[in-house]
Amino acid sequence: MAVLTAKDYRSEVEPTWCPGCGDFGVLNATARALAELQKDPAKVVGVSGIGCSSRLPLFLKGYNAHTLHGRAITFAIGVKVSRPDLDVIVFTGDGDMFSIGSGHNPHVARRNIDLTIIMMDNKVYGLTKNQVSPTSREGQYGSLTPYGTIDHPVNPIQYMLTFGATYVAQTYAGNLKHMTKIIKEAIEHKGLSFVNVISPCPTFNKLDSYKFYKDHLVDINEELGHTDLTDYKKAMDIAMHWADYYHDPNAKAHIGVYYKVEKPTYHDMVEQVKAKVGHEESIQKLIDVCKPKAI
Amino acid sequence: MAVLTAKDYRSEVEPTWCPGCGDFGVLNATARALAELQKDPAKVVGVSGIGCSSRLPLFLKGYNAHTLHGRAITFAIGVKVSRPDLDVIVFTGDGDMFSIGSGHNPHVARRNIDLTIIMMDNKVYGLTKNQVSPTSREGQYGSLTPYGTIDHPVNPIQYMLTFGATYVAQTYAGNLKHMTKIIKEAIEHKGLSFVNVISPCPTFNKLDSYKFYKDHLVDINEELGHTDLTDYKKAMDIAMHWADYYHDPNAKAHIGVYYKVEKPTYHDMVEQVKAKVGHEESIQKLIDVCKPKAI
Amino acid sequence: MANKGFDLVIKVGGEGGEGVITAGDFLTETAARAGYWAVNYKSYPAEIKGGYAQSTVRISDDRVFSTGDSFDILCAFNGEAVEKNMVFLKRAKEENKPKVLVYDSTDYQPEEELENVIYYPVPLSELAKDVMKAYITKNIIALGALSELFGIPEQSIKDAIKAKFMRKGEKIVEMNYKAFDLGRQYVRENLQKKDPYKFPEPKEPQDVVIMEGNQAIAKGSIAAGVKFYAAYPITPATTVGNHIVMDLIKRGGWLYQAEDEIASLGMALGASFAGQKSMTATSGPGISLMSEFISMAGGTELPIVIVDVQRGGPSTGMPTKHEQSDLFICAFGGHGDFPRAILATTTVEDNFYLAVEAFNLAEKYQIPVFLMTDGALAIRSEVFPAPKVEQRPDGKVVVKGNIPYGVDEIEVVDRWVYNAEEDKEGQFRSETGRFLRYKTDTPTGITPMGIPGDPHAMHAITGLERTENSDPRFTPEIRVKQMNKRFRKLQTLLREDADRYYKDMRIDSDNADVAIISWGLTASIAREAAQRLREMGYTVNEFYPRLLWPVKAEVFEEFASKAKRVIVPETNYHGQFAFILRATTNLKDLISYVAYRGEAFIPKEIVDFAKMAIEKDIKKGWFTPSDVYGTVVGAI
Amino acid sequence: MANKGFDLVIKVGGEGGEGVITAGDFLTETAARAGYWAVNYKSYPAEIKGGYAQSTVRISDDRVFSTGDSFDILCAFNGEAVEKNMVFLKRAKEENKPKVLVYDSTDYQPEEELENVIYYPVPLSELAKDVMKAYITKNIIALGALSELFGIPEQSIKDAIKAKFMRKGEKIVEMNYKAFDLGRQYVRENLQKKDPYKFPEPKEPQDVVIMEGNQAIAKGSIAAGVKFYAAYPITPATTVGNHIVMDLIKRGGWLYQAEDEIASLGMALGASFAGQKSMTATSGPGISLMSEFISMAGGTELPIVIVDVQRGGPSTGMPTKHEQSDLFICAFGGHGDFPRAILATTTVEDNFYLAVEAFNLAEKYQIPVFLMTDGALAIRSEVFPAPKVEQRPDGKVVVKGNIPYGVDEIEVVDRWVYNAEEDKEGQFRSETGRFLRYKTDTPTGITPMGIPGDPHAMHAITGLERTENSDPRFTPEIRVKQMNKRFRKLQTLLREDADRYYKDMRIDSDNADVAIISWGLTASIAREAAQRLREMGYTVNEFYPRLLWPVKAEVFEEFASKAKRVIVPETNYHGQFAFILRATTNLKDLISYVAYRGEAFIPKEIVDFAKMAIEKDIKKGWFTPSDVYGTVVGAI
Ligand SMILES: Cc1ncc(C[n+]2csc(CCOP(=O)(O)OP(=O)(O)O)c2C)c(N)n1
Ligand SMILES: Cc1ncc(C[n+]2csc(CCOP(=O)(O)OP(=O)(O)O)c2C)c(N)n1
Ligand code: SF4
Ligand code: SF4
Ligand SMILES: [Mg+2]
Ligand SMILES: [Mg+2]
Repeated sequence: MAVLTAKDYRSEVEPTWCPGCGDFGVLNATARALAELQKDPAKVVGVSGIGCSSRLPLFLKGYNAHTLHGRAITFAIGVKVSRPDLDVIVFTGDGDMFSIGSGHNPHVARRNIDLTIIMMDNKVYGLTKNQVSPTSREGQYGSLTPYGTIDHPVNPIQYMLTFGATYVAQTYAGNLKHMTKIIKEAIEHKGLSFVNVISPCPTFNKLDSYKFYKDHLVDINEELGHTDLTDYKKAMDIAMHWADYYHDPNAKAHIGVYYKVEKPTYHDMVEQVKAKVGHEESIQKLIDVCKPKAI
Repeated sequence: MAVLTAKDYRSEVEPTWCPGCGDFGVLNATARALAELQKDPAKVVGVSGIGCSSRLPLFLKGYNAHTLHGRAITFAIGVKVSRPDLDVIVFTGDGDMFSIGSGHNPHVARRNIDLTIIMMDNKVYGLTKNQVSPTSREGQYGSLTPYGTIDHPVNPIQYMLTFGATYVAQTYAGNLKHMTKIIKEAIEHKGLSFVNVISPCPTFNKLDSYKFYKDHLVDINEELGHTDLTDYKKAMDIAMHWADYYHDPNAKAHIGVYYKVEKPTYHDMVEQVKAKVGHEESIQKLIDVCKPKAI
Repeated sequence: MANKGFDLVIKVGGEGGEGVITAGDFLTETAARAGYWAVNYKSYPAEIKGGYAQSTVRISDDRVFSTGDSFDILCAFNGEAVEKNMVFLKRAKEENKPKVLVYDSTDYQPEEELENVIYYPVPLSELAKDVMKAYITKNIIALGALSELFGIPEQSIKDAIKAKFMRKGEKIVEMNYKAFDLGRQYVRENLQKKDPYKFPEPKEPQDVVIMEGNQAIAKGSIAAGVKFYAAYPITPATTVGNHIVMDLIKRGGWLYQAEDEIASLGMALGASFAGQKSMTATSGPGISLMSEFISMAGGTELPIVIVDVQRGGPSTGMPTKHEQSDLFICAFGGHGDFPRAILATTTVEDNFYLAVEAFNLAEKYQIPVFLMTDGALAIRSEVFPAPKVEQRPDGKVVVKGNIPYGVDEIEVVDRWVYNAEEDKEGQFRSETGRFLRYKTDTPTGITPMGIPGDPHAMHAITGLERTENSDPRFTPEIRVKQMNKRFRKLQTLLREDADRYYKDMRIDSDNADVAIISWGLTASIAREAAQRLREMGYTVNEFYPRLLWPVKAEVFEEFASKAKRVIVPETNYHGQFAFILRATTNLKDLISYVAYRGEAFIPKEIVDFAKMAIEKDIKKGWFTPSDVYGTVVGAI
Repeated sequence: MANKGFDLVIKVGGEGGEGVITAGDFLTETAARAGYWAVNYKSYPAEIKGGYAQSTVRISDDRVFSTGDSFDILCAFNGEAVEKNMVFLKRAKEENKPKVLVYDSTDYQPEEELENVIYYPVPLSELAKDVMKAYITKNIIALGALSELFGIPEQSIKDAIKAKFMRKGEKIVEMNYKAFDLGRQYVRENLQKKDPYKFPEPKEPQDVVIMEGNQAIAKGSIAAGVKFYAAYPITPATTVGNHIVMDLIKRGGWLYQAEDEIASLGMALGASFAGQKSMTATSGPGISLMSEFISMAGGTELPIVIVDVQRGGPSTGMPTKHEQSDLFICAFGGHGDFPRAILATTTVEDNFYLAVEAFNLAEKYQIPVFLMTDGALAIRSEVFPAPKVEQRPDGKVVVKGNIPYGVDEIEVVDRWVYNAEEDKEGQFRSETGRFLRYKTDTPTGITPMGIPGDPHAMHAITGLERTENSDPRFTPEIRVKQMNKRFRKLQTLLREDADRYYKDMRIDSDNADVAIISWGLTASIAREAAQRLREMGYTVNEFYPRLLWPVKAEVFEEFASKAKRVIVPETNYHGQFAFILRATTNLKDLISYVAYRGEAFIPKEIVDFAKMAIEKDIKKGWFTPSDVYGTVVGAI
């Protein structure tokens, strides 16, 4: 096969995102990461839910599924468990994954299913035109909370660490290089990897803007010296400061890898069971066990 | 009102639980706790999902709702938010709350809604006759996993701490006194309280038996000296050892309070908004804003 | 401009964000201020930002309920707007009624002059940029031009402009007045009127409101006394929440943005159990997710109003498009057999009054009530007579106004709450004194509810089958009695309430050439089609029921017996309402006439099909506009 | 014991955990080993532990499909079993056929001797405890007693006992033989035979299997080649998973226990998209939760089999009870219009073969297919001719056997996968070479699927409306073409496949006194009722379709035209199938005969109603057994 470039991973469909939407960056980084890994497009499956962010797989070449709001993970599990030979990437949004989809997160993570989850966190519902999402800061205005939301936001990083994800990182849509590196690592990681991409929505979220993040980011690996990526407690510790900058104008938002360990994947365990149980060639034999036993 | 005894909180319906089921203990402890608090039965609302455990509210006097599998929390929120004058207690099981219901947990906790959640954790699906639940240990047999489950269990305590519950405790169905104390505290707590009750299912779960717990319990407050209940990190730290005893025969299961802090409840915040927005007596005025404005 | 009075359709089209939709709103409000009626059908771009938007405003002497077949005047903010509407402009030739094109001539010039189309170039962008130095005023300049060209009452528009910009300060008002005058002036100085369209003199304005569809649902629900609203955003239902949230707070209630639709309905039912009038609003995908709780609401007899603002299905489908394809799921979704009711709205005005009715049915019968409307109605605005909400001396709230389906007033119903004082004889208590929440032998099937806090009505609810005092029990006797109790409520509804939703019926002949039964937005289009058919000399009977489920068969049977054929136009594939009518009445010969292209019918399509049915003596079957025109046609 | 051959119903009842159900299983297997047919209807307690359980085994020369009206012999393990069945014992008097009561006389003595009932006291518990020193052997002692009393072939029972206990070792087998002999001996020494019931000699056993309903679905699915099963436990569907899990692993597949039903169907659809035959099984509440994904499966054209093991609804309802009330949600649940198919099973044997068919329809038409069965069938076991699964030389798998609905064999269908080699002309490629997953103009509506890994068939799926190459697009033309494509598949199904599911039809007369259309378990009861009506001299036509949706109207219309009246018995409130038939055919005069008490009909109830309908000349309407008997009756 000829060497593929990022462009070879893009479909003919043109994104309908607003100008300046962070999701363009995520699309670019994904295509680059796939190109750097020289993945066979026919063996990469992108799965998404519903949202501006969840449109992303439609702009990728390969096999892609734009499914239902909050259900990308379930569909992706079906693909991966039945076809472990495929690379399966979930593209999702903060509402898709942490609001309506929140029931699936613990279970995909604790089973360490070998998926890559890329969440475009714009801290708002974009597609439905401005409602607060679970990652919105307190006080953010949304069409259903015109008085400023009174809800405390979720912490996606701490959540996924708690649930047992084996690769957890955060990156930023304004930093193509960092994003590409992280997404590449996440795809390569064996087991459940979760990448939270801070992806601004200039149309509806005026707080979490490029301008704001310009001088609010710190690289936890490079700058804060978080290098032992197998240290769970340390990872948790850093994660707990995830949203400090919501309250403290001097606090920074983190990018970098929080946690990365190798553990048996779900598929590894399945193989063990299959080896133990054995194979039966004949369907007839499986039916014939229902005959009165010969004695 | 005359002084009420535990019996006064019990309905005429006889439990259909198997002999020896841990849930009997939870029912007794709840009735006692309510009696100690001299709650008005007509102002206590029990809400449950579906499962052996979720039958509990049917055995209580008062207003009770046996709703749908996994949805007790949603219904309870509706009751509490619209009627903050009521005490609302959610009775649930490990499958009900942490499998099908897992999507609702983060959101009730991060909003600190003033509910009490009592989960009867038998680490199995009882009512559907023996399938593994999210709290089942690895290797446990269930009718759908006859080879021994390959899933890593969830950690309810760490989860609820991560989600932002403001009262988090674990107790044991074999210890009526401890249970009663904890349930009482949980009901009294202002904000979201979560009580995990280790509640053996002698019929289907042979591992997590009374016999096993007899010499496997340790009180984290009394015996391990965990007394600063506002120390979140410490609480997390202890919580992470939640299931050590699954692997280490010498490790203990914890009972006691992990965490307890006072934070504004959802209702407190609602009241602030209402005060800010103000009241309008006349429905007509709200309609008349749709008339062409007088100029 | 029909011969019977003033009737004009103005369409404004262009790039989203250029004030196209606002221009339509101004025209609508102007009509109201000038004493005329208006409906304004808006079509937002599918894109979040930018994309093509348009607003079609029909202004008239008499009230009309559709936006007609096409426009008389197109005000195009860019070339795209002209291109998109080319197919309609081209029809001017055959339609022997001229069409007018007012267009922004700054960067665009039509390639050819179409027959029977009158062209008015106005350099809107140029004037806005170069003269006003504010591109944002483009739409106001356009209004000025339209006002001058067609005599739209200047003072009425200016008042509308002022009302809108007042709170931004005098300066802004002045700037907009200036832009308006600029548009007028340009026309005066550069163009010669060549078309016949002319606004009549302004009349004394009537006491009206202007509402959008979802806003009307919000206001109607407030009038009904709703106290709890659980929301999860979904196009095109979200804005019901947007419109209600502050009103609800002001009335002591609360809107809760839930984590998903299952949670929304769960919460709404919790609030209902706790004694509050409670609702949620969603669209098809949300109804799917709510199915389990819908079944529980029916089974446990909890009052609840579920608004379904339909969009194109199946699955994610066409979220921004019109369709009426959720009737099946509303009538039959959710597992098992349980009672429910479905109301469907035909206009924005309906949305207001039927919201009140939906709560009434839910509270009276303790059942889930669907209020079905759709995405096109959701964002359409209408001028209609202002509703009045009065409190009677006895405390009862009464809603009055021009209730479109023919009733005089709506008395707001509050649920039957158990009152131990009144139940001295213990009719609703067991021998041991337990509250009989589900007593089976009441004549109506209805039993009083117990509300938390009342020591005399304590009980549990459970989705399991149950005894009269709500203990789980599955014996055949108990089961059958409880099922009969629950369904007896629907029999009561058919007896006591159905007729009020069946009044919008017109019988011109006992043997009419054609009869039309229609529901939802399609009904308001069918109404206009019927009128035209009449004008062509056909006898036409019409029936626009607002209650779709349960069905009082004899009403439909009698109606149908008075015509040679009955057409049921609706915008879904299966012909869902016709399907239900075939199943529940003795009518076999219904003609399903369906469109499932994501757009509403236009009156002409129904007229043409009716003519075809009469000419070819069609009596039953399933037809689409393709059967009339031989090809798929778009309407908007 | 009908005059046409051997036909005996033995019921065993008692406390759950005392081996009641096992005793029934032994009787069933004994029948098979002795060359007879058997059906065994089990009824588990509602409680998890303990509670009343019973097993009703009907053994016969000819195959029968219901467990009859009542039992001939009751073997009561305790007094409760006698009390529960008192209503039936009392009927012995009027039914001029004696009933036998064999009961554990250790702690129980009947209060009065009923007319036409023969009593055999056997101190089962005492013998088990005192003689065998093993209470657990009580049920085997009972089998010994039954064997001696009614001549049930000793060797056949002993073989069944051995087969069961073999793997526990010789000792256990011996102990059970001893218990069996003890039962025989007690009867020989203490009782005098007074009843007429006698087993005939054992025959050469046939090549049969014994399966429970849910097991048959599991085995049928394996035969169809399923590779992925997503499960979430729910009564009474869970055991489909219990039965399939190990088989699936052995066949290289996997069962995944999901976190809920939404996830199950999502996963199953993911696996289907990835190229695997895929399924899930659930009951009513699960179908409700799956509604959104069902709509997506229909819209995106993903093959999927959804087994609905129905239970009593609505809501949590009556989880352990029989009902057929999910037809509405299976046919109309999920939002919007989309194609789907529904197969329903009437017996355990059906469960096996129709599972294969369900996969065939799903894979061929790329639609969601519901396989509807119910909780009573789920746990009933049947002796039926062993199915054969063969691989033809061309690689095709063929399933053969005694396929109950009248086809010779079932060829397992694999989906149409795109093959670039074969598509040299680029029929399924766009001009720019893109794969046309949703090409609209194929005659059948079916288009090949692309499976991940194939570089020539890459595409996206989306629930949005779309172009032929699957880009989201909502223009009227594209929309209408895609809708027509999707529904054309159902037209193809009606043309090419429907007839095979309509073969179970019997026309005795062109103007029969009564015709019966029935589905699901009720059909197998109706079949017996029809036979009895015939024996009474009535002419009866019968039709038991296995395909419930879509409906080929002409088949039903023609069938109905040959009778004076058509009765549609079913166990739900609305008369759901009759409703669908009224809507989709020109039939108006269908008689709904419904029971919704949580139990199946017994044949007698259908016979009595049919007689009433004939006598009173009823032609249409809605009736329940209360209309026949004046009161609610239980059947079990
Ligand atoms: C079942 C269902 N409920 C609601 C919706 C409406 N909806 C579409 S996208 C969305 C929110 C998306 O938020 P997020 O995932 O953050 O995506 P974003 O648009 O912000 O990228 C909602 C509520 C839907 N499509 N389906
Ligand atoms: C929507 C739905 N899915 C499945 C079920 C079946 N079901 C009933 S209880 C239960 C599991 C209960 O587990 P848990 O909450 O741990 O309760 P336990 O019986 O162990 O106390 C399941 C799966 C149901 N009732 N509803
Ligand atoms: S609304 Fe926000 S998230 Fe959506 S496309 Fe526009 S900028 Fe991006
Ligand atoms: S099955 Fe287990 S959890 Fe259920 S009642 Fe019995 S002992 Fe309790
Ligand atoms: Mg977002
Ligand atoms: Mg449990």
